[in-house]
Amino acid sequence: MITLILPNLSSDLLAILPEISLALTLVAIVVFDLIFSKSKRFLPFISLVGIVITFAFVVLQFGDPKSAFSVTGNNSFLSLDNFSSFFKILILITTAFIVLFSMSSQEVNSCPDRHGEYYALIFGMVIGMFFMVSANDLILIYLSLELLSLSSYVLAGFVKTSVRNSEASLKYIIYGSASSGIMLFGISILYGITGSTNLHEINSLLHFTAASQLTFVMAVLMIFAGIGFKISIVPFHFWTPDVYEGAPISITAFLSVASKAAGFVILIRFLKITFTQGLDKSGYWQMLPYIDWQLLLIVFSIITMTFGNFAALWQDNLKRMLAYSSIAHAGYLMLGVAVLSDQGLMAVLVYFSVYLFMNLGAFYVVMLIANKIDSEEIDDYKGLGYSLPLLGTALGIFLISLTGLPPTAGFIGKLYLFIALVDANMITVAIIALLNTVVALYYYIRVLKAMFLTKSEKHIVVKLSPLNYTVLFLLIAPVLILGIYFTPLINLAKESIQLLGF
Amino acid sequence: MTENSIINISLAILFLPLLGFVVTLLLGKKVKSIYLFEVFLITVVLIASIFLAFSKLSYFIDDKIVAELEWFRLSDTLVFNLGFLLDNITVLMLFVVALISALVHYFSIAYMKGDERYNRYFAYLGIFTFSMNGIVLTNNILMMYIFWELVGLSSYLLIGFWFEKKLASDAGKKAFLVNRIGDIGMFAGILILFLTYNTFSFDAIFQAIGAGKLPFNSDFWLSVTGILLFMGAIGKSAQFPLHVWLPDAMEGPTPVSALIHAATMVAAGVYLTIRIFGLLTADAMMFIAVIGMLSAFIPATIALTQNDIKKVLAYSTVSQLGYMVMALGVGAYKFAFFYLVTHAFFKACLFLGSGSVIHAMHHEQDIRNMGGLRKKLPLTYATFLIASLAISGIPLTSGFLSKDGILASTFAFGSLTGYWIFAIVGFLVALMTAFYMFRLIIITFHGEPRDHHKFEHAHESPFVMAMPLAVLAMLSIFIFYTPNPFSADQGWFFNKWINSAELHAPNATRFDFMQSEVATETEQTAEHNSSHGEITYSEKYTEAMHSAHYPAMYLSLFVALAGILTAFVFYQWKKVNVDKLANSIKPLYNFSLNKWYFDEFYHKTFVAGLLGLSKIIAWFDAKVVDGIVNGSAEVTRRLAFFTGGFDKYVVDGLVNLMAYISGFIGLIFRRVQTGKVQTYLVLVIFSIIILLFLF
Amino acid sequence: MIEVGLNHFLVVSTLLFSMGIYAIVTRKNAIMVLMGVELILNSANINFIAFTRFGNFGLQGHLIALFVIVLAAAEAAIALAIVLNIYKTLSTVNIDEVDSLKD
Amino acid sequence: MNVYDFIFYLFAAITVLSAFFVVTNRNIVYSAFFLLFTFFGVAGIYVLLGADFVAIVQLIVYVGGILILLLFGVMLTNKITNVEIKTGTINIYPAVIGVGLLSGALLAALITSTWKTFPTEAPLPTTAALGTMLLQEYALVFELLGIILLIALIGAASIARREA
Repeated sequence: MITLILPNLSSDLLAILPEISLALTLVAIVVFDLIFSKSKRFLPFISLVGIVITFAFVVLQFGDPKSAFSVTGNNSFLSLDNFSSFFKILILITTAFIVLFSMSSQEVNSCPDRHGEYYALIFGMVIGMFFMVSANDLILIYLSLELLSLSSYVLAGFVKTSVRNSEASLKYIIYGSASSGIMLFGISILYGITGSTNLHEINSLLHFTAASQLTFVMAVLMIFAGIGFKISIVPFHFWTPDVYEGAPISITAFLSVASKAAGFVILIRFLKITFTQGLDKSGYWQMLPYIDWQLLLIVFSIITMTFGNFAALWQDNLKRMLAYSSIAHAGYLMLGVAVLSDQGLMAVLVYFSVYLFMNLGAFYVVMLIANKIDSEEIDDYKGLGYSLPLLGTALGIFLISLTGLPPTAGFIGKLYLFIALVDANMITVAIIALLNTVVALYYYIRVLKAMFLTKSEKHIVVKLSPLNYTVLFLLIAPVLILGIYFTPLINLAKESIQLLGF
Repeated sequence: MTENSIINISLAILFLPLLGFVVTLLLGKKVKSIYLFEVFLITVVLIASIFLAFSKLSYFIDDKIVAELEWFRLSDTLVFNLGFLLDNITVLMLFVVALISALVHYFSIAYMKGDERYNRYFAYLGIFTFSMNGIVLTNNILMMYIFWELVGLSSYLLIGFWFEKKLASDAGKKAFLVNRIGDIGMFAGILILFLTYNTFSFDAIFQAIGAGKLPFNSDFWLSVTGILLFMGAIGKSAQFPLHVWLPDAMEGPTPVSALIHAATMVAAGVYLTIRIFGLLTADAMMFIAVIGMLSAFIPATIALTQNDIKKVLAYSTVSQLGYMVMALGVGAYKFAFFYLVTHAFFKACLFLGSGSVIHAMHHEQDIRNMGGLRKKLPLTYATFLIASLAISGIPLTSGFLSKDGILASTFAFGSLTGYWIFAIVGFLVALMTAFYMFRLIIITFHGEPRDHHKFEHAHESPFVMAMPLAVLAMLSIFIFYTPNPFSADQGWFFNKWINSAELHAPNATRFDFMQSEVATETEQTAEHNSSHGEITYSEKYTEAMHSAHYPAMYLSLFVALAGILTAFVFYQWKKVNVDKLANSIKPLYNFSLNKWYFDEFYHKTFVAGLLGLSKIIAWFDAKVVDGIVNGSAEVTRRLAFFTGGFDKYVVDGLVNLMAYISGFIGLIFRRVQTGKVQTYLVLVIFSIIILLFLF
Repeated sequence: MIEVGLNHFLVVSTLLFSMGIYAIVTRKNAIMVLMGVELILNSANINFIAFTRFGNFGLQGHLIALFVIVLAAAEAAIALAIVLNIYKTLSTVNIDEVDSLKD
Repeated sequence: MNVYDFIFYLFAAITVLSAFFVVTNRNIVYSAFFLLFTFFGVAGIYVLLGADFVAIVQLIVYVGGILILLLFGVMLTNKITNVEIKTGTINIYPAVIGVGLLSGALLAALITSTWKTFPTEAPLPTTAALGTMLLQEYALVFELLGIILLIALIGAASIARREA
């Protein structure tokens, strides 16, 4: 006689409605692709419908934190808290944009007969991210991370005939499978130390462990290697520039925003749930001994942002430059985590929300221009500000925002980050980060200079469709509006920093 | 009329120019006549500001209207607000800005005709007006700083408007850089205030000071804070020793000079000092007075010998701003503002008049090539003359009323504290002012034309240019300020509209005559009625002012007339050979002509210092870095750059050096990006090992 | 000789892991690299099962090992597809020759 | 040394030695062949550890699936006429140093640490219990694996199939 260990299966299934609807959309895409193989142009719309429905489910869940698929007590597989809902919303917004990007991407449209796979794999990535942001169990984290990775390996090489695409794909899968292998080994050590893979359980078991510090650090570092690969922090970042440059732009944009967001959620959940003992009076996390966590994170973040910024200085390919800049941004985000407080967490949320729009925007403009001139070299952008004033100005706005200058949203992101740092008395770190933004200014300005201060005989005309205008507007508007009126975002972020079971 | 509608009107006044900026900039290329939209908007702003001033002064004359809106909140105690503060000074200042801005808009319609970036120009005027209104309206120092920078930016755009001219773009850059020096001080001051009081709001800061909370708990730091904040004013109001940018800024279009460098932006520094007057201690005021005195004196001596019509006016502006600052330093708060307003009108009139002359002479600015223009430009001449009389302080003009007040205050200050130097310098400068203004008039408008070709083609300006001149000249007459042409005391402007300053600095740190023990009975009740601060003018001070009034008046009248007379003797009747005189005091003359060698001094000291530093760096670069990099082409290029002209180096050198260093680091970083994925993985393994040993 | 215990198994898994890493970073042939990845996954699996056995952690470790095996199969399938694709476009499977994307 | 120990050393030797040949042999077909022994050895170790079901799965999936896949890969990417299918190596020296240090650190970490251990009991058959767990506690993970396999299928087919 089998005893029912999952007594509340129905409520658990209700709790994962967003994930279910994503999976159903995936299936719908595959089936539609098989049956109506002549009408592939409907696929993006099916995807968008799926995204909207999922979005509705996520929003309904917001504000009602609960755990699902629990075996005993609060040791559940999924934590459906506001924190995860917040990131799910970000991921869905990004996905919607990526679908819209893909509709006008020349790279994607060059393989019309594989659109079914394309959108199916995008949904594979989204499902992976959804599980990542709410996963509460190391094994679930590992598997969902792999789901995300497997889909993105394929998508990075989507245009099979393109050498760049294929190379990106190969490098990505080799680097990725090695990293995840190392991470799995780390997980196995942690499992050996505690006997559990559930984050909460590990936390309580770690209080009584006799494991040596070396073992513990080893396990943590190995797991960090896997997470660091996903969020591309130095020294686990090496794949980023090559893959970002090689992959189709729409996928690069997706990787640089959504996949990074999901990685950060894992990092934060892993740190906060597994390794904290509690909060002190002023809201800072008290970490378990063994490792100087804060120092570790600060070292990671400072190396990351410095490396990203300095390496970006030398790039002549805009996509590659944006890749390095996204590494640098990962460094800033990491600083928010390194504060080890809820305030720092809020800074991360705010930063991510604005990073989403500005980074996607930059990639979108690059894509529209690349569609026409088939190049991402900064040299080919000379005089574009005159021949394509709208796109030039838009790119200008996004780059200024990425730099973090007012009155754009990027400034707000940085502002909250620095406030969190200063509040935590990490003045030196804040100064280093500030100096870094100065370095960042150089390479962003370089693009603006090429576009607006150099003349070129070439006159390029890019015809934009109404869809392009709409997407561009949808991206610029938040960058400008959030730069001035950001209270709702702050409030939302404030509501979303609470992790379940903490 | 409610407070709400007042606030709504001021919101409109603030944002309409911004709307004009955006629309004009965006549609500038497509719609040729879009500038009319900007002109229309500024007219609306002008009407609104008149209406606002009227309502405020009629219905809410004793009220301070404050509107605040939460901008963002960091924690429960740390709230950043956006806010307006409307008192009488605010609305008057708004009116001045709106009026002059509108007149400059009209004037520019004709003056800038045919410029290829015509619409762009009006757009810039719009953003400038917006930023200036922002400075005037704000109730907290952070917002003020933001608008302060915006004003700096828009003035940079306007000065360098003809950026094809190297001088113009250099002047824009210089203005921007010099201003930045002052702004650093101001920013430091703001930081001190914020660290101490956790707020940016003027009122809250004043209240806290009144309650005895001081920065670092010391009077000394309160003085320092005041001086630091005042440094912003030194930059923006072109006070000594940062005055060097203003004359150069004359490279911009002349209407811009009238708007920015005569009436509004440079006055922003004075306005800032007025706003923070409440927290100034005696030491800080002394500092301000000395700066003001120097700024009044030095440029006045320079203006004596300049031959460029706009340069003369520029130096005179610095000098008159020095008056205002000095007035604030000696405690004549109301007169400082009064002079700010009157000076704005007649100096704008002078600048626009000079614009009219330059326009008529086909962009000739050297007065030695002018002469006799009186016949060709009668209206310009008449208005120029009225404004000159005003600036010289001849009775029946607004200048007489206000300048006389300042001189009387320095007199009173001398009698109260024994520092007579301010009064002496004040009268000296008044003498020089009258002299150089009339020198300008005589050489330009009187006598025989020197350049006949240009003279023949000169013609009176069209209506849109003449009208602003007439309006401004009219406003230089006493009747708009007071019924009594000899004293402002009974006038509505001085007596009713401007309130006395509220003082908040601790009693012990103030000048004796400003301490509150000697406040009179009535003023004490006034203190109880209003929740804020207390009134400055003690009985002692009033008395001193009173007794200083008549002597000062006669004396100032005398020096003004003496100055004018000398000018006539020198240039009209030619009784004295000017060249000979100049020759006989050659060193002094050259000293003045070359602007006290300020630019050269700065070049010799700062630039030479930087050059020396650069040589050291270059040496280091050659010996050490070169050895490492092994003579790459990059370094050779840099070296050539280092030894090259230092003019470029001052501005770009440090930036380039930093870029070079960063680039070098970047070069090392990119070495690891070999493109071979297995190499990357080896690096990852080594990183893990290193991290393992670190933690 | 000491009785065979947890440590013995851990030594085996560590050696397997190290050799997997070695294969990944040194072998030119992409398929060899994939073999290295399989070795790493196997070593982690040995860990899981050994810990389960000696720590008395229930059957969780076995399940994890099963999941990892399934995942390894999925990964190998995709990786081989990608390698074949590279072979089609570049006629080589030597990873060190695939380095056109670099600084 | 009892039988259990002997079996352990046997399997451990098979695993480690064949793995060593896998990573050092220059002929890739031989490497693949030795990989077979490694997988067998690992399966044997699983049995020793009382994981009967996992051992079976290891044999079926790894030997029957993954290894065949890898061999197919080898053949498809080499001209079949090549008698010796050799491949070179790169990064030998840094790799030896790095891997040496890493494995040294790992060994130190794993051996010096005190683990939670209990006396081992006689192993029980695990298949039924695993099946129950898989569909009860781990239902979610099970479903997720389904999606992963679907994605792997779509992805691999998408890349490998001939362009229309």
